Amino acid sequence: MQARALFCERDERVLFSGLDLDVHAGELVQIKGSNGSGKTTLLRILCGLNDDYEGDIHWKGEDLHEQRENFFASMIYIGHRVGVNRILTPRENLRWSASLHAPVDDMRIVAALERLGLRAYEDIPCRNLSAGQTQRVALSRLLISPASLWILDEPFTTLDVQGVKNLESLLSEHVNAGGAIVLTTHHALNVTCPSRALDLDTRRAAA
Amino acid sequence: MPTLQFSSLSEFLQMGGVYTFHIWTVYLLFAIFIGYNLIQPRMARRQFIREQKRRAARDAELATKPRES
Amino acid sequence: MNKPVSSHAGTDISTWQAFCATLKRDLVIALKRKNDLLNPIMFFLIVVSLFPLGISPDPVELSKVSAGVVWVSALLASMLSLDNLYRADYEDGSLEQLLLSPQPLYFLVLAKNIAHWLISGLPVVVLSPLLAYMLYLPSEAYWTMVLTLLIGTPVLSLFGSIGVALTVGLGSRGLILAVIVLPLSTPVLIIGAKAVTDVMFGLPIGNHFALLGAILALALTMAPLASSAALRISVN
Amino acid sequence: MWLWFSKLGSPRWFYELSSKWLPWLYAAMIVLMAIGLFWALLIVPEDYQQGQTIRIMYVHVPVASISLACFPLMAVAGTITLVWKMKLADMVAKSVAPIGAWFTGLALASGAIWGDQIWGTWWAWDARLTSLLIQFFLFIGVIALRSAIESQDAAAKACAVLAIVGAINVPIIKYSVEWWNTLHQPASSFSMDPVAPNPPEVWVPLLIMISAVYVFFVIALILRTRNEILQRERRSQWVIDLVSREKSV
Repeated sequence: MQARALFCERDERVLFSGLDLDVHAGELVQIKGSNGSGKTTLLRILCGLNDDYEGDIHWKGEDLHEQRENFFASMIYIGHRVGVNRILTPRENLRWSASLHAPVDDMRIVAALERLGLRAYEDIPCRNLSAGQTQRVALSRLLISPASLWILDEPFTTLDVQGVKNLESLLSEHVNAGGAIVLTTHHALNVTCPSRALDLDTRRAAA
Repeated sequence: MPTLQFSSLSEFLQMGGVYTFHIWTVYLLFAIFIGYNLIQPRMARRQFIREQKRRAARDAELATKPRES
Repeated sequence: MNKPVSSHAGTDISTWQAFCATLKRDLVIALKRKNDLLNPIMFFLIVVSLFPLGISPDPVELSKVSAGVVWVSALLASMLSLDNLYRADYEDGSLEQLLLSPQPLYFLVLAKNIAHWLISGLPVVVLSPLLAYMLYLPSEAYWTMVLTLLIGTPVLSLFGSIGVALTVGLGSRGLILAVIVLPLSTPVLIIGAKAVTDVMFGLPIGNHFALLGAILALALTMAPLASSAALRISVN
Repeated sequence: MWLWFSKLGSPRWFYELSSKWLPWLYAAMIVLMAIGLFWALLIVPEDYQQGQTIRIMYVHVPVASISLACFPLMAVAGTITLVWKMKLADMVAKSVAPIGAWFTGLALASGAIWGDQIWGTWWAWDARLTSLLIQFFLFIGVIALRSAIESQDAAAKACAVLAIVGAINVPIIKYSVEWWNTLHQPASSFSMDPVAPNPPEVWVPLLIMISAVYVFFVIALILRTRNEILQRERRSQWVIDLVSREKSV
C-alpha cells in the first residue's frame, strides 16, 4: 500500500499534509504521536472509512477507489470501538464478522478464541465480559480472517500483561508470514519482526 | 394609458369591499417576504464584516505586543 | 473449509451468506432483548386505544375513522422502533465492520431493514385485525387492511432507515428522525388508508394496490442505496 | 470544458461575478415588479366569479411555481456536492433551503387566503395546498438536519442525500395527494392554473409577475450564497482584504 501526499484538515486545523507512507508485505509500521495528532484519523483514512482527505492511496499498484472489494477483502480494521455487540456471545459475534469477509466454520472460531485465552467464554453474552476480554474477542477476528493487512488502532489498551505478550507474538507471526500491519500504540512495542515507526509529531515539527 | 379599474384611492383601498382584508394581507405578506429576504442577508453581511474587523484588530494587537508565556 | 475470498463465483455465494448472517444476527439480537420486541406492539395498542377515548365510543363514528387510525398508528409504531436500527451498532463499532465488508453494502443494509421490518412491521400487521375489530371496522375491509399494511410497512421501514442512517451520528435524533421520515411516508399512508375506506364503500381498489406495489418496488431499490450513502457519511 | 467547470466552482470567482451582476439584477427586479404590481393591482379587470380576489393569484401562482423549483434545484446542487465535491454547490444548496421554505410558506399562506373565499374556511385540504404543506415539512427537515450536524462537510453530504431522496418523493407526494383529494371533492370550480382559460389581459401581467419573482429568487439566493462564501472563506486572504477594504460599519 502506497499513500502519497496525504492532506487532512479537521475543524480548521491541519492534521498532516504531504504525508507519504509505504507499507510493504512483511513489515510492521507503528504510527506514533501525541493525543490529537491525527493518528486515528490517518488510520481511518488508510482503511477507507474516512474519505475527507486529499492525496491518493494505491493498493497493490492500483488506485484504492477502483478496487474497494479486493482491498476490503484483504484488510481488517479494529478501532477504538472494537465492534463487539454486547448482547451477542463471542461465538455469534465472530461468526457474523467472519461472514462479512469469508465465512469460516465453528472449529476455527473456537480455536481463535482459545488462542486468545477465552476458552470457556465462547457462549457468555459479551456484556458480562471485561473490557480486556471484549478486546480479545475483537482481536480473535484477526485469526479467522484471510486479511493480509491489519490496521489496528491502539489494540493493546485494556489488555493485561499476558494479553500484551500474546498479541505481540501474534503480530510477529503475521508479519513474518508475509502480512503487513499498521498500528498505533503508546507502549514500547517489542516484536520479533521488521518494524519501523512514523511519528506524526516530529513530522509536523520538521515540516 | 389603459383604463384604471379604480376611480379613486379610497375605492382602490376598499378593493371591492368584500375581500379587502384578504387581498391586502396577501400583499402585506408578499412585501414582508421580499423585504426580509433582501434585507436579512445584507444585515448578516454587515454583522460578519463587523466581527471580522474586530477579530483582525484583536489579532493585530496580539501580534504587536508578544504575550508573556 | 475456508471459502476462497476473491474468486468471482465465491463472492456471489458469500454475498448471500453475508446477507443471511446479518439477517440472522439482527433477529438474534432482537430475540435476546425481549422488550424490544414488545415495544412496537404495545405502542401500537396504546395509540389505537387512545383514539376512541379522543373521538367517541359510538360504533358508527369509530368505524368511519378506523382505517385511518390503524394506519397512522402503524406508521408511528414502525417509526418508534427505527431508532435502534443502527444506533447500537454505531456505538459498539459493528457499523464500521459492516461498512468495511467486501460484500456490497446494499445487501447488508437490506438485510438489516428486513430484520427491522420482521421485528416491528410484521407484528403490527398481524395484530391489526384485532384492533380493527376494536374500532368496529366493517368485516369486509379486514383483508384489505392487512394486505395494505403488509405492503406498506416495509416501505415505512425502508424510508425510515434512510432517516435514521442520516441521523445516527447525532445526539438529539428523535425529533429530526420524525421531521425527515414522516413527510416521506405520506404517500403510503394516503394510499393505504384510502384503500381500506374505499373497500368499505364498495369501490374498486385495484389501482390502490398497484400504486402501493410501485412505491414498494421504488423503496426496495432506492432506499438501501440512499441508506448506504448516508451511513458512509455518518460514520465518516 | 473541465477548466471552466472547476473555475466556476471557485467561490471567489462566483463572489466577484455576482458583485458585477447584482446591480443589474436589482434593476431588472424593480422594473418588472413595478410593472407587474401596477398592472395586477390597478388594471386587471374584476373577475366575474371571484371579484377582486383574483389579484391574490398574482402573488400565489408565481411564488408557488418557484417553490416547486426549489427542491429539484437543491437536489441538483446536492448531487454536484456529492459527485464532484464542489464547495460552492454545497453553499448554494445550503442557501436554497431557507429560501425554499420561505417560498413554500408564502405560497401556503396566499393559497389558503385565496381559497378562503371559495371554501369559506381558512384551511381546506385542497390537493395543491396539502402537497405544498408536505413540501414545507420536507424543507424544515433539511434545515433541521443541516443545523443538527456540526461538521460542515458531513452536514453537506447528509443534506445532499436527503435533498435527493426528497426530490424523488415530491412528485410522488404531489400525485398521491391530488389522487387522494380529487376523488373526495369535485375539482374546485375555478381553476387555479390561470394561463389556459383566461384572456391575455389576465395572464400577461402574471407572466411579468412570475419573472419578477423569479429575478427576486435569484437575487435572494445570490445574497445568501455570498454570505455563505464569506463565512467559509473567512480565513483566506481575499476575504481578509475585502474586510479591510470595507468601511467600518
